[in-house]
Amino acid sequence: MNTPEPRSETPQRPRLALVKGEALTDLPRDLYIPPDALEVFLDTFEGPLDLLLYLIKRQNLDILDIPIARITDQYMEYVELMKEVRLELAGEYLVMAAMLAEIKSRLLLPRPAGESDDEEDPRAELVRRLQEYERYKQAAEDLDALPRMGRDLFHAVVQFPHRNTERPQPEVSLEEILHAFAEVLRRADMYSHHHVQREQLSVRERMSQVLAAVGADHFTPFTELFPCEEGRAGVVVTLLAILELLRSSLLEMVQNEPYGPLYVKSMEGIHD
Amino acid sequence: MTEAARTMDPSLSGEEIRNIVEAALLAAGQSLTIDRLLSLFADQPAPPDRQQIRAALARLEQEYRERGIELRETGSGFRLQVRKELAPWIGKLWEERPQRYSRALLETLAIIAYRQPVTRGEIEEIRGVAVSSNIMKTLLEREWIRVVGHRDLPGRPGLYATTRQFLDHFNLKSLNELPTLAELRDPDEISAELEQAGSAPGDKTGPDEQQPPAAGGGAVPGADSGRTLA
Amino acid sequence: MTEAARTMDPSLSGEEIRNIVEAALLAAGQSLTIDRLLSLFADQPAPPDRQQIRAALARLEQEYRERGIELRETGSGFRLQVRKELAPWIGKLWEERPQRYSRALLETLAIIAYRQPVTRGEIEEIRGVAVSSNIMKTLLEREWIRVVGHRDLPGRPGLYATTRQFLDHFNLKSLNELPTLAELRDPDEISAELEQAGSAPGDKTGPDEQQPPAAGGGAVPGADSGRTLA
Repeated sequence: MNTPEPRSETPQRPRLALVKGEALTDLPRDLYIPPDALEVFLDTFEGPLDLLLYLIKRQNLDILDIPIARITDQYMEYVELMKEVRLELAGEYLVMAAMLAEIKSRLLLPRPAGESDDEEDPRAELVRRLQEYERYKQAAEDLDALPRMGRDLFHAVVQFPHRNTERPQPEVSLEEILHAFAEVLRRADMYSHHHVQREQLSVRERMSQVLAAVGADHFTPFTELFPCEEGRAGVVVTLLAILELLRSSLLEMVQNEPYGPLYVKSMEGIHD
Repeated sequence: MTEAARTMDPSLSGEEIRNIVEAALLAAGQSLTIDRLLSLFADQPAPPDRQQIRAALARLEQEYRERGIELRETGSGFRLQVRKELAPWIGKLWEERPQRYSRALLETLAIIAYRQPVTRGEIEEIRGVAVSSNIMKTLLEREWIRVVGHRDLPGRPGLYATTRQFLDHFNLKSLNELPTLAELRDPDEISAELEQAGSAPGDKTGPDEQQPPAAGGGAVPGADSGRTLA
Repeated sequence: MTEAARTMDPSLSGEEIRNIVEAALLAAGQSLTIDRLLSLFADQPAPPDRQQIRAALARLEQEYRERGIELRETGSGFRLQVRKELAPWIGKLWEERPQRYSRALLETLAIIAYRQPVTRGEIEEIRGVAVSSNIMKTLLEREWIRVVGHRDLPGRPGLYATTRQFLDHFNLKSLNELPTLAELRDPDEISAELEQAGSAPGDKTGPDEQQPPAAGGGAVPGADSGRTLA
């Protein structure tokens, strides 16, 4: 269960099952393995620590009880095989091989009396790294076993057909409009000709109001266009607006008889 | 993987079928047909029949009657959906911050406000560039402008003017209260500042930031003097 | 639009709050925080308080206990999700099999999750091999990890940590809920045992096979487990 192999069901490594059958059981004894299979076999290891853990586990050994000489020999045999098959062999495997060789040699050398206590056991660092790696290897398996969105769990969702799709309207300030207008005028180089006057604006506004008030399909009495509550100034503005509209051919004015009532009508009806 | 399935009785109870149907409708998030629901049980030793699926759906319909969601049959099957009555609350999940209008739109609006009644062609002439139909559509939809007539020209172009809603929105009694450029300040000063603004767009602190608002119209022309117009 | 709101009592009943919370969680299709749920009631004359929202969630949790879905709190808030036990049926709704992740990716992710913040170099040191850029890219793109700072070393390497989305995806409320990491044995003890085991290369029988796990090494989230390494 803890062997690095595995996952024969892993879809991205379809050849693993074959290797599991041949390589993982036979390889340790007579190191023969078909070159293709070796490559796949090596792919199942995540690196030198993983391979080392595998060698230890396979013999059912405690990490603290590594028979360094034997494990080192096995490891070296694998590395030799790798070198034959894969020239691009990762340097990490060779570094580990060197480390193992060093530990082995140090263990084999007789220790000079007196200094043994100060010196750390050469296997300690290797054991520390193996342990450290193994706990995260286990953690990765635990993580993989957690219930996961899209695999074991699914969001519960319902439709929301009555959703109001109206978006809030952007805010605009008056000064933004003024600045926009100033910019237009500046760009159009019309600045000097178009000083905007209050009077002009009120006439323009009244033009819009008159146009909106009169229809194209019927005549509106001229006098109805003058609201009395506005007084003299209002009358002047309205008159100016009507004259401007007549001048722009936007209004039509008729009088059926001399001194009779005046009627206005929007010009657009004529063409319909 | 099918631990639950393995340890389960060959035939499923009504609750189990209801739970699976419920979970399927919620996981799918869209309508499922009865056939589709049946297919979930295809490899079951004793799969439920159509009648049992219908019973599960009826049960769900009943159980959700007092809840926030409801079971509905649509053209493409059955689905669970938010109750209409809850739309005012649930809609808030998607409430967006309003975006900003483009400069082109503001300029178009400004020209209509100050030069009305005006045709689209005239707006384009003043701006020097075409006015996109989208801009006119947006302004019309917002009911800030409307067509008040047509100019007697080929194609009879519509004449645009601002509306009552436009005045209301900006809290104006009439267009007279729109700020004027003269009110803003001396034209030369504006030009000078426009140049400055163009060269230092990041500088937002104008000398008149603290200035009281100009009289009349309630607008605050030029309070935001550092704004880049270019 | 606010028809329901208008005809309703100023303060909402427990059922109404529960229904709105339920509908919101289901309509959103993602985790919602309590604050977000509260905001749905923002313009209510008598909005519920945080306590009432919590009560509604507790009620939902209770009511769904025997159903096909469950309420779960993960990193980004509360969500309603299909129960794990029903995955064998519900998974059939989709043609494609769920994605599997390589051991290299899972180991990298595990080291980041348990050791964060951690540099890529530190990950490589633990794994004994280089971490492929593809793996980091995948984890970043899935938004399971992000760079939270830089170590003050030459090259200023990025420090990686997991995100809320990581917690959401793995059904976790916080890093505390990660499975316990196996303990490391005390280094002194290791040395002592190595001493005992001796340097004879063939000696297989260690005295520590049955020994209980050592204490210590609690530098990791949730290192309180009894699990030991073989």
